[in-house]
Amino acid sequence: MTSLDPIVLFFIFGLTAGILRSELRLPPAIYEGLTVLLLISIGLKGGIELAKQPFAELVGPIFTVMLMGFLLPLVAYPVLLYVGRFKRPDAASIAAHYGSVSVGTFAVAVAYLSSQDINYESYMSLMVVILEVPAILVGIILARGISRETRWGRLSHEILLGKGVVLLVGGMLIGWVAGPEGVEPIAPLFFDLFKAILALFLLEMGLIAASQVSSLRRYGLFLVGFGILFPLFSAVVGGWLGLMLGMSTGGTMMLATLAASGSYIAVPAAMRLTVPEANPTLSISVSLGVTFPFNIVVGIPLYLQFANWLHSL
Amino acid sequence: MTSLDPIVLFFIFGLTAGILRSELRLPPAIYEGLTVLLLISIGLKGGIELAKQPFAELVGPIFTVMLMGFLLPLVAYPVLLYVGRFKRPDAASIAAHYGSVSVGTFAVAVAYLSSQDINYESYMSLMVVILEVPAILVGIILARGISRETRWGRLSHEILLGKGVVLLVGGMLIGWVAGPEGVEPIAPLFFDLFKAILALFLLEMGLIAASQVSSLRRYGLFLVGFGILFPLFSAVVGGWLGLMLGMSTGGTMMLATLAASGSYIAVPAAMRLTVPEANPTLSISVSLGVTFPFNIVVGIPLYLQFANWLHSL
Amino acid sequence: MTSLDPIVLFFIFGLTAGILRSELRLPPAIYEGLTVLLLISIGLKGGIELAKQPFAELVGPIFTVMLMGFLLPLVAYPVLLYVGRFKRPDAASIAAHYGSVSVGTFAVAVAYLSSQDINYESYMSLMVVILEVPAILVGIILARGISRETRWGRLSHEILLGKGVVLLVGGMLIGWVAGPEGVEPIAPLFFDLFKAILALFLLEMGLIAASQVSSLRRYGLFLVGFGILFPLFSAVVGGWLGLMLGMSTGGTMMLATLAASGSYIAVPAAMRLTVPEANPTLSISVSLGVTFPFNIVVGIPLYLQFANWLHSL
Amino acid sequence: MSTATTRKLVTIITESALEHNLVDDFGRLGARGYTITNARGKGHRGVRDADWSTSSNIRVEVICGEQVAETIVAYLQKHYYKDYAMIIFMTDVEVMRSKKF
Amino acid sequence: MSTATTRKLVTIITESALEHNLVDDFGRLGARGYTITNARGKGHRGVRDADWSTSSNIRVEVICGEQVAETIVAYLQKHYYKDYAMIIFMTDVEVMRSKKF
Amino acid sequence: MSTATTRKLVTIITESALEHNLVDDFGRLGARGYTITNARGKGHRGVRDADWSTSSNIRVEVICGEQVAETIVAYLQKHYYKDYAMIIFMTDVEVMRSKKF
Ligand SMILES: Nc1ncnc2c1ncn2[C@@H]1O[C@H](COP(=O)(O)O)[C@@H](O)[C@H]1O
Ligand SMILES: Nc1ncnc2c1ncn2[C@@H]1O[C@H](COP(=O)(O)O)[C@@H](O)[C@H]1O
Ligand SMILES: Nc1ncnc2c1ncn2[C@@H]1O[C@H](COP(=O)(O)O)[C@@H](O)[C@H]1O
Ligand code: NA
Ligand code: NA
Ligand code: NA
Repeated sequence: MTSLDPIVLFFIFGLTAGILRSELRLPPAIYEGLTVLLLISIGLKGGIELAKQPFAELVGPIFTVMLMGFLLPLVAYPVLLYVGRFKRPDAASIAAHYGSVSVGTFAVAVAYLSSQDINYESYMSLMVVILEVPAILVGIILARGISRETRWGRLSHEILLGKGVVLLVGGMLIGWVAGPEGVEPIAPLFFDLFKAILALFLLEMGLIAASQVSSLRRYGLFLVGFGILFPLFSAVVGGWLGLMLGMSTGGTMMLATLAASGSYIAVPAAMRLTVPEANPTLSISVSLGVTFPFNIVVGIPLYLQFANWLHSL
Repeated sequence: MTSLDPIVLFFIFGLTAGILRSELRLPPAIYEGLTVLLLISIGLKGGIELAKQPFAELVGPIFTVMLMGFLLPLVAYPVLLYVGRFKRPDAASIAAHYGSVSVGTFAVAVAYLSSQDINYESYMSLMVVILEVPAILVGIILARGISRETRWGRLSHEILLGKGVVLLVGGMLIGWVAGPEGVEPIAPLFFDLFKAILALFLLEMGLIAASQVSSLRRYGLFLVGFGILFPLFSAVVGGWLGLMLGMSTGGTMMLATLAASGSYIAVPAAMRLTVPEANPTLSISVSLGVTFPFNIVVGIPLYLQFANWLHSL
Repeated sequence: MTSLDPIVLFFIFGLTAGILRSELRLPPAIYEGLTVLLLISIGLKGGIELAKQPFAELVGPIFTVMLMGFLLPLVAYPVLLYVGRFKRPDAASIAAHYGSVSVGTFAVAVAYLSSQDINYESYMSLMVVILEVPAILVGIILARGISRETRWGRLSHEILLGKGVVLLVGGMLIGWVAGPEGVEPIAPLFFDLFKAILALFLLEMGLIAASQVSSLRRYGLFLVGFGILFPLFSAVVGGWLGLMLGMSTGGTMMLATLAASGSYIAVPAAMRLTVPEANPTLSISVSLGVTFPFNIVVGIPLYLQFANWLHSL
Repeated sequence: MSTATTRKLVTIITESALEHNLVDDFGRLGARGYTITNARGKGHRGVRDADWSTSSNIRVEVICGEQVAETIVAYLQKHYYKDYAMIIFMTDVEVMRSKKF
Repeated sequence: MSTATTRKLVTIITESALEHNLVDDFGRLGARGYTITNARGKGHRGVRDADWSTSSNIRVEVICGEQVAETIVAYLQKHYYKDYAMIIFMTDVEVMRSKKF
Repeated sequence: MSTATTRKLVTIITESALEHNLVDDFGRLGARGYTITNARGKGHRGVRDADWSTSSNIRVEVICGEQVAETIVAYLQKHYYKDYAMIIFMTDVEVMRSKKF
């Protein structure tokens, strides 16, 4: 059972300490350092595997996943606007968060599959990168139309050269060039410590998620429901796409997880600057305070069962 | 001999560099990160062991150790007030430091016993947590009586949900739930790197201790004597209690060490807010500038000899 | 080939991300923490080896290397002054940088030789320490003569008790006292993670080096040429001295590398305070923006070939 | 700049340990906001260099009306001046959107 | 101190997310320099405690002539006041080497 | 607020490398205290973004009497203005417990 996995326990520990209003916080520099290590590790792993892959096989998945990144926010938007009765910019901004992905959730899924010895398609870290872009574009256009005011050049620079994308891509390239043997001398940090680093990262994420709970209370039940139900819907879409693409069970589960996860770093930053009239507290509190915990504790094992079920059809 | 242990050498290195007025300092974020790692490691280790323990066996030790935490400051207080001629709040505050414990000292004792392959009772990390509380209460009451002004609610929140207690308790619970096998994936960071992390931590502690030396000079010889002799007295009390409780040699040594160590994080913070008229420099300089170095370099091996001697009676 | 070494790839990754103006940066506390770890690791390694060495054998190398540290800036100075047409303080300051050494370059050389299983004289980390001093003295005297205004006492305190020297010397002493077995409990951090820590360090160095490129553009081609050609000249001097001293191939390569590397921490700090009229951007941009990348990517393997060639004569 | 009005800027430099207390106090005493940065320094209680948790400072700014400023200063003087490292200074500032303060 | 002249010190406390934008703006609007420190605080948009990347503040100081000060304040009010946590206050300061500002 | 008196607040923004020197200077020149925060910024000597050790700034505040303020400003101008990134500005502040400054 996943909830006994110490990594998840660290998250629950942080969440509990945060809700009890403990003073515990990791220093921001440490939290950032852990993020850097996780992103490089994931990149390296992906890169090593990618080297074994014929490039042509990537075209289909890349195209499909990109499409998914465009479509999911387009589904979320009307729900938020008409059912949730959010203002247009808020609905657009929240929708954008759910079209993108959370690297923390991806890392937990990686650890979960590895602890169960389940393989998945090696290009998955590439998909994380690819999913960063479309949702942000859709979010901006939903909020303002194709406005002249948006500085597209600067925006694309900020997305494509943001910390997350750069570290993932850099890690992948290094893994790809150096190969499994070349990476061995640095494996003790990037691979052997991966799960412990992820555990510390989740401790802090739990503390941060807890700090979102009070904002959630203010914005009512709809957001909580949306933060659980929309990921479940997205997971079905992602899992089904995985099956269509002929992915393995592990890959299907991964794509479901990516679909179900919501961004809490790249998208909030981009939205703050491009759609400033959207209230940032709304989107972050649901993405970080509801969906992230849900995916870590309940979602990931569920998506694996779902993938198993899909493949047994 | 312990003084050749590289961990202790790191402390002496830091102390020397500090006394020579080197510019060397670890960044505060790194120092805090090391502290977090040490506290979680100690908690995890304790929790794993605790799972093997019938709970009923804990009642006696918990009760006795709590009593020790109340009594030690009550012994220290008159000595400081009448022999040391300190003002009442200062005497109370210093006394409180010595009723509590230093996690750094505990960590060195853990490393020392493990390097000598000596076992100790698994509930020892729990004792560290338990000793945080009583000394602070006694300190406040000694300084002001049972004053209405003290915000007891807020105070207990700050003690019980302070970083130290939360990380130790959280680590213990995770270790307890996950068990030895569950913890294995995160062992490379929390167990394999334990001694090296402790070494870095002690390097910084040495630098900090050295910065207390100049304050000590101002407050004279009495404090230095107290900072060495009172811990020796406490160690005798702790060791004797360990023997009475039927502890192993390792456990006896551990309890002597806990008794002998003085707080330099939780108690100073609590005293600053509850007994502000006490001069914080006095208590920190003796606890950090005298007792901590003494325990690390001389005390810990001594307390082991003492425990051996007690058990040979 | 070295350029496939993942450590070098991390540097190139950082350099590229920086040139593309990515937002990526390691938090300063993390970068400082990595530096501390590298310096202690190098010191420990050196100290363990040094314990095996009869002290008398060190006298010749120490003396020779110190002389090298005095002479190299004396060669660089007239070139900078008359060919480069720099102002006197600028020429003196740049010259001082090249008489000293870069610990980062040394660390990469250590990793490079270890990955090729090539041994080198154990006293090399001592040489890093020794080379910190003479270049700074020469730089100051070149800039101002033996001025009364220079606070020599304070200056020597700052050089000899600066972070770099203290950590290297402290690590060496601990390694020397504790010996190979004593150091074993802390090896997982200081030795097993060495290359991965170096990789992260180089990632940040790449980002920093990239930020120097724009300053370089302003100061023209001469600096770029100097930053490549002078190290090559120095490497020849260093390698030849290594041969004269009867060093092994590895040692010869190491001395060439030390000679070829330029300081970017200790010397800039010392020059800023003692020769403030020198423009610090000039010296840092050439040392960090030209020489460091050149040595990491091209120089180190070249100096090994050179050492091999010298020994085959 | 027709909307500019004069308000008091109260700056407090004191021990980090007091941060929670001060924030509570401000709320009770009528300040609508505050800004805090970390600092180090020296004064009558010696060097506070942020090297050790008990020796770091905070620099607190509160913009408010004269009335509230006087209340805050009096309160801090009464409750903290004796036992804590603390200085307070005040100056007039022009603010925009004066209703915010 | 014969060289002292009066200039305006404009202090802006706002969201870190705006740092790049502000720096660009200053250049265009005629400021010769600026100084930034990290901060946390509370105001009408709630507590901004720097705990999470979107909730940290910066404290920006610009010294400039009255003209430029007015331009900057007007620009910031127009472009950022509605959607971002931001306060601005101004005061007169004596500067040395007045040509620098 | 009967105890309020006017003093000078001298603010210096300069290179971190000077911190030790300035602290020494203040002692000699008669200041009773100082407060320092880390900063980044831009001025005549370009962007100083704290990204690399030689490019970080400090923001130093000294509260003192007019006499000492003039001495400090004159001293800093003479010794550091030419070779270091540095600006100084001054303003009047009301202080409590005036004997402290
Ligand atoms: N004259 C001064 N100028 C600037 N800051 C001061 C001054 N005196 C004290 N401070 C600051 O206020 C803190 C507390 O002052 P004190 O209570 O005098 O120790 C010091 O640590 C300094 O940061
Ligand atoms: N009255 C005040 N005094 C000092 N700082 C304030 C005040 N009001 C707001 N601030 C600061 O300005 C930021 C933005 O303010 P606001 O737009 O009101 O949320 C806050 O996070 C505080 O750091
Ligand atoms: N006009 C200005 N407003 C605010 N800060 C400034 C200004 N000019 C310079 N500074 C600050 O003072 C430092 C040194 O200035 P400078 O000597 O002009 O390079 C800069 O890095 C900025 O932090
Ligand atoms: Na998604
Ligand atoms: Na004790
Ligand atoms: Na050199």
